[in-house]
Amino acid sequence: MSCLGGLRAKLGSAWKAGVALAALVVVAGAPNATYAQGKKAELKVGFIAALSGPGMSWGMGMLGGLELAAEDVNKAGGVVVGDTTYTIKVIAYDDKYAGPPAAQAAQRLVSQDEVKVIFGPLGSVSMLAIADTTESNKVLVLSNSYTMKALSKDKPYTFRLTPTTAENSDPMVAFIAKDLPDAKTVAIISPNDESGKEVQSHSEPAYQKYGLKVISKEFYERGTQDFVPVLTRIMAQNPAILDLDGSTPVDSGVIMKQARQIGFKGKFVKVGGPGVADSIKIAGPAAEDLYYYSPWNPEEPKTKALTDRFEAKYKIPMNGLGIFFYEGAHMLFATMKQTKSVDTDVLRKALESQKEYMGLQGRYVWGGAKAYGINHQWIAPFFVGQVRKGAEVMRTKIEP
Amino acid sequence: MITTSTIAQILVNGLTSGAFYVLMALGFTLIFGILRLVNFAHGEFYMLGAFVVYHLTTQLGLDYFSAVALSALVIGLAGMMVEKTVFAPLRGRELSMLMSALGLQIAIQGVMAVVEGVDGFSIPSPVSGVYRSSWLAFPYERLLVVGLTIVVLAGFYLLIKHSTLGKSLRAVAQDGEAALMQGIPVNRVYAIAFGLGAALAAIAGGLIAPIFSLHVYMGQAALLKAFIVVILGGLGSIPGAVVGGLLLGVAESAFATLFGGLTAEMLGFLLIMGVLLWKPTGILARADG
Amino acid sequence: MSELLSVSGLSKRFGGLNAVSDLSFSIESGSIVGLIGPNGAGKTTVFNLVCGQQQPTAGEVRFEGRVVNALPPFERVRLGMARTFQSTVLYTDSTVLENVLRGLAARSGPAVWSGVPGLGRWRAYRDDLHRRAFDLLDFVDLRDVHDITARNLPYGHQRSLGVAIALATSPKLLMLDEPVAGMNPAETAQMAQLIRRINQQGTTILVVEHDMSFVMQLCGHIIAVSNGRKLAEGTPDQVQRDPQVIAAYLGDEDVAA
Amino acid sequence: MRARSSRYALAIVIVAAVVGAWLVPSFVHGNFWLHIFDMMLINAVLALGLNIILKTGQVSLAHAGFMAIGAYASAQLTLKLALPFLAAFLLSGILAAAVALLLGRVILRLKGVYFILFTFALNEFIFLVSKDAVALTGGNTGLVGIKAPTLPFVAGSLQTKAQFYYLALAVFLLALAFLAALYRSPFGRAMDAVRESEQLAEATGYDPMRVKLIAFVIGSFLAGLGGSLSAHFLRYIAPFNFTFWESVNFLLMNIIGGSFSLAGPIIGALILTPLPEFLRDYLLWQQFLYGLILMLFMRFLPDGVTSAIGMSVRAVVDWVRTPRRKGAPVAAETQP
Repeated sequence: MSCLGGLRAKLGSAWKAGVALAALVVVAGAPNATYAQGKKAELKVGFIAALSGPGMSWGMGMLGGLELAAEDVNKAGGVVVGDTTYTIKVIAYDDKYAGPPAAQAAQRLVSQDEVKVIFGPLGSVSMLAIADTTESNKVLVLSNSYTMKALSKDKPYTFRLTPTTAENSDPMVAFIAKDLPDAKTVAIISPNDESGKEVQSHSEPAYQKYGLKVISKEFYERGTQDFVPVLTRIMAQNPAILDLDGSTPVDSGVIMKQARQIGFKGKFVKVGGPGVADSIKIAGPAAEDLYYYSPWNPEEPKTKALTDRFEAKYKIPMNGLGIFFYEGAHMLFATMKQTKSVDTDVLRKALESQKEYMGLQGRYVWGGAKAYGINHQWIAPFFVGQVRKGAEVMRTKIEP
Repeated sequence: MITTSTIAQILVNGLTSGAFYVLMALGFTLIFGILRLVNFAHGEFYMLGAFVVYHLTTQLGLDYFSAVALSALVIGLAGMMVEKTVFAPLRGRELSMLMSALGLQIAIQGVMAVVEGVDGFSIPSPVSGVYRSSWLAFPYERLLVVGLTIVVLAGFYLLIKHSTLGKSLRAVAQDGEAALMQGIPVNRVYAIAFGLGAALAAIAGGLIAPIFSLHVYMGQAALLKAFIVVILGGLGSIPGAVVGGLLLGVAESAFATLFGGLTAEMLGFLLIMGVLLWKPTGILARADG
Repeated sequence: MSELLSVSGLSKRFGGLNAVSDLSFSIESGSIVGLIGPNGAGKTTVFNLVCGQQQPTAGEVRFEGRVVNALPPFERVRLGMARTFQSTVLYTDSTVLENVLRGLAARSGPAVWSGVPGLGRWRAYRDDLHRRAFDLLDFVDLRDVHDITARNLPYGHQRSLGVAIALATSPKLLMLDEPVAGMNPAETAQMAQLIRRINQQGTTILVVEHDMSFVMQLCGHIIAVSNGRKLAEGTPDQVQRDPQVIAAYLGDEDVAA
Repeated sequence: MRARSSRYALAIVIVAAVVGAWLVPSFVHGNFWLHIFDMMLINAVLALGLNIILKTGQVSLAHAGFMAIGAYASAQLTLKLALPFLAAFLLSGILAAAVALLLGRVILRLKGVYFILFTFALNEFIFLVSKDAVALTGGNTGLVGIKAPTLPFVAGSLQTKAQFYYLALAVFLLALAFLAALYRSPFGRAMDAVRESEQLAEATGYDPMRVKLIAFVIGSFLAGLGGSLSAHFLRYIAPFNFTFWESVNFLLMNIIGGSFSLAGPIIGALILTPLPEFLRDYLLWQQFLYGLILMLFMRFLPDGVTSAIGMSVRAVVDWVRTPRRKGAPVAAETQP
């Protein structure tokens, strides 16, 4: 299968940023067949996400994280599992952010490519679409997605690497409530898509818990560009805080700019969804004082090294999902090494009993028993950032 | 909650989005009126126009207004070439032209996603600051859009009503064969009409880019609005596009502010389903519509 | 002879224009009636009102004594009122045979589901349809071009195919809208001959036509209209000598009504 | 008039195709390819549904909307009311047909482009409603845990792809047989007449509105059935499964296959369903290639693959039938 990296090279280096998608395999051109009798073997790892269409930048972030982790491991000679050392081969499929293609891709990975582990998918719709295929074939899934329905007791092989607002909003709102003691009213504006309603259902109770009253909840259709009418409606109740919820970085930037234009004086908060660089670029001064959820501290040396490496290779800025999939991949490979097995039942039990994992960012633990009935939600340290004069300033780090 | 200031704000907001809808619908209805083509790729010319302005201003440092003019010219010429290569051979076969327009839409999006990537960009607005009165806030950049739209409309009106090209456009719109019999180079007029429609969409893209953001998939939503406006106003009717655009702009603004964003989106469809059933040719359409 | 079609007080107003005003006439069963008048006299509007293409603003159209105003065209056809079109309207992409088959099937297949292929019954139905189609093609001598697509037929043949399709609905009244428009003398004579043969089979004919010599030779009864009103009615001789008709044709417009 | 010999040839081809289709699960073992075959059959049912609507000259961009009605109805009837699959399956088709009947009576008066634009708006409207009517459709994340189909005399549910294949094949063959009979019946001739010239059809006794309405209702009924099949096959549906682009896909299957014969939509479904799998390697250019293929087809093969095959088959048949026997008169015309 021609790898996309080669494709990009063929198209010439003068190419614009934002396209590079390299499924770079260190052991380039390794024969597809497993030549596993001896000590050497190849472990095929599946990946599904939106790699074309509007969700592409998130999907590429996830894939980049996974591939960089695979690259690290393969450079170090492979994953030693018992008496076999495996080199990792990533097989990535695009699901166009929709259910049926995701189900089809999962079917191909499971029965054609015979993978035992799948990273992704990105969206909740794809997540729910592949569950039947992966669970019935005991395939380990390490996903993103926002929906509460993703994890449950009857899905033993499904895990989630990215913490959702169910985990993040509470500590984050606690910090903001302390930081803005006189702000008492909040309005939430979110896209009418799978993330929208879910994220709102998490942040609202968090605000109430810390004494902030949610006075308006608004939705907009994906693709909306003129938010002024909806913002006029929100402004009528003049909230102290406007929560941008799960809006994409671009939409968030436009919302902040337009809100300031029609006279919003309060503070902006973005609880859900990483990636604030675009928002600052578009909103400019309007983004001042924006509190936002940041999966990493861009200035922290080890993180900086990773993001630079990502940008060097894929020519696009890295986003938060990349960090979780990089750390998640390393965590999985380490677990394989520790359990001396690639069997998904063994791995599943090992993950569930894993006390903690020390990654680049710090301590990761598995949680979510209360929210989902099963401890398959990875809870990661995260930062509450704030925009000060156009720069990203990390205000605090929140450990799980 | 309904105060005079909210009503004023609703009207002002509606005016801006209305202006944008008019520009989009104008090009679309021109192409339909003359080529009988439902141009599904119209949103992509709007997106291309915005990106050309983006590159001209940020990379080449051109000033905003000449960038918009140049972008309109470039996309207009590209439109003429597209008409000649893709649509001219399919003349008369309405379904084939419609499906080709769909293919063109996907193809342009595909190429741009590869070339530009899928992130959002933005252009510094040529005008900043907001006109604030006690009960109204109206950013100057939006006033600029309304102003430029009026200029474009006036220019377009003069072209259609008083120039020879305008006469031949109107002749072909009424009856291609009759126009041919009178020696009007119909094929060239078709190409010019398509180019003009594309240029109008590019201008809309250029005007809107600094206010909103631009990304490769922005064409889809804009096309949907153009559809709704053109059906409201009547397919192929120029005044219909103007009235329909403003009507939709103000109605959506009112609904969004009073009842929330989702009802505003639903409104567009209910309006056109109503109009299509009550008067299929639209409010102001010509009899032959 | 009984009265097949009667039109009384027929009017049609388009905005300010009175295309047809208070027109009354009747057509005897078995006759060939011509409807003549200068350009813009409202002939085609009368024609469309009678076959249901347009609704009158006033007045009644009766067929075999029954008011048909409210009936849409396809209902009137089922009563036996068939029509041809001024501009040739055919199933251009289908063969001549298929054009005629569709005319036959439309009329003879009352229920939509009749003839869902129960093989035996269906084959009989289909063979009978084909037999009648070929008979009809013989009648208008288009049999030897039966497998040519209508679009490729010469103009004269296209016009007679139009008539054949109307005949396929086995009409009692056949209304012809300028059947010989644009035809050369030979073709006109051939069409006149065809119309006489159709009439001999018992079909009443109503012809709207400009070609005076064609109409005068063919029709037993003439109705002349101008500006939407009836000028004169009678045998070809009577109408030809009627001063109002001459004036209307020779352009002296303001003849006292 | 088809010569007797070529009609036999056609019969043999059809029988061979059906037998071949029946044997697919026995020689295709990989679950992935069975998944593709199942999806082909579901898409074929929907493409056939659209074909009968196209046959009366009405181009609908709302076919995915009717599929959504069928899918959500079937899912909720089995999930909430615990109806057996077969009942829910038929009811979902009937519901979609009822909506078509209600709407059709009104919108089928619209001609050409206005009908297309209305169906475009209708599809978007159904998409918006399926996102917002959370109680009915589960909102954006749709409905999870739809049960696999169960049949009255068959033990257990059709869990595996192979078992489902036979259900999908049976539905497909029934739909195909019904349409084939309908197309050869007088109603088929009525549809062709209305498509080619509504004015002439009406002037010879057809009621165009009634013909178009019946075709629209049947087409939507099949779309509802297809929706139900897809819901119980994927066991999870969400609004994004039924967007405008899905309607375009079914239209494409008819056009690329050739909408003027029943073979067209089937061939279209066989080509388009696996196409994304072959474009996987050209990921970034996949969208561009899709658009380009569509434009090239419209330019060079507007009547679709079957017309091309049809022409070549007819050419072969004519070549075979031309008399090489010395002196034999060319059969003047073949009395059927």
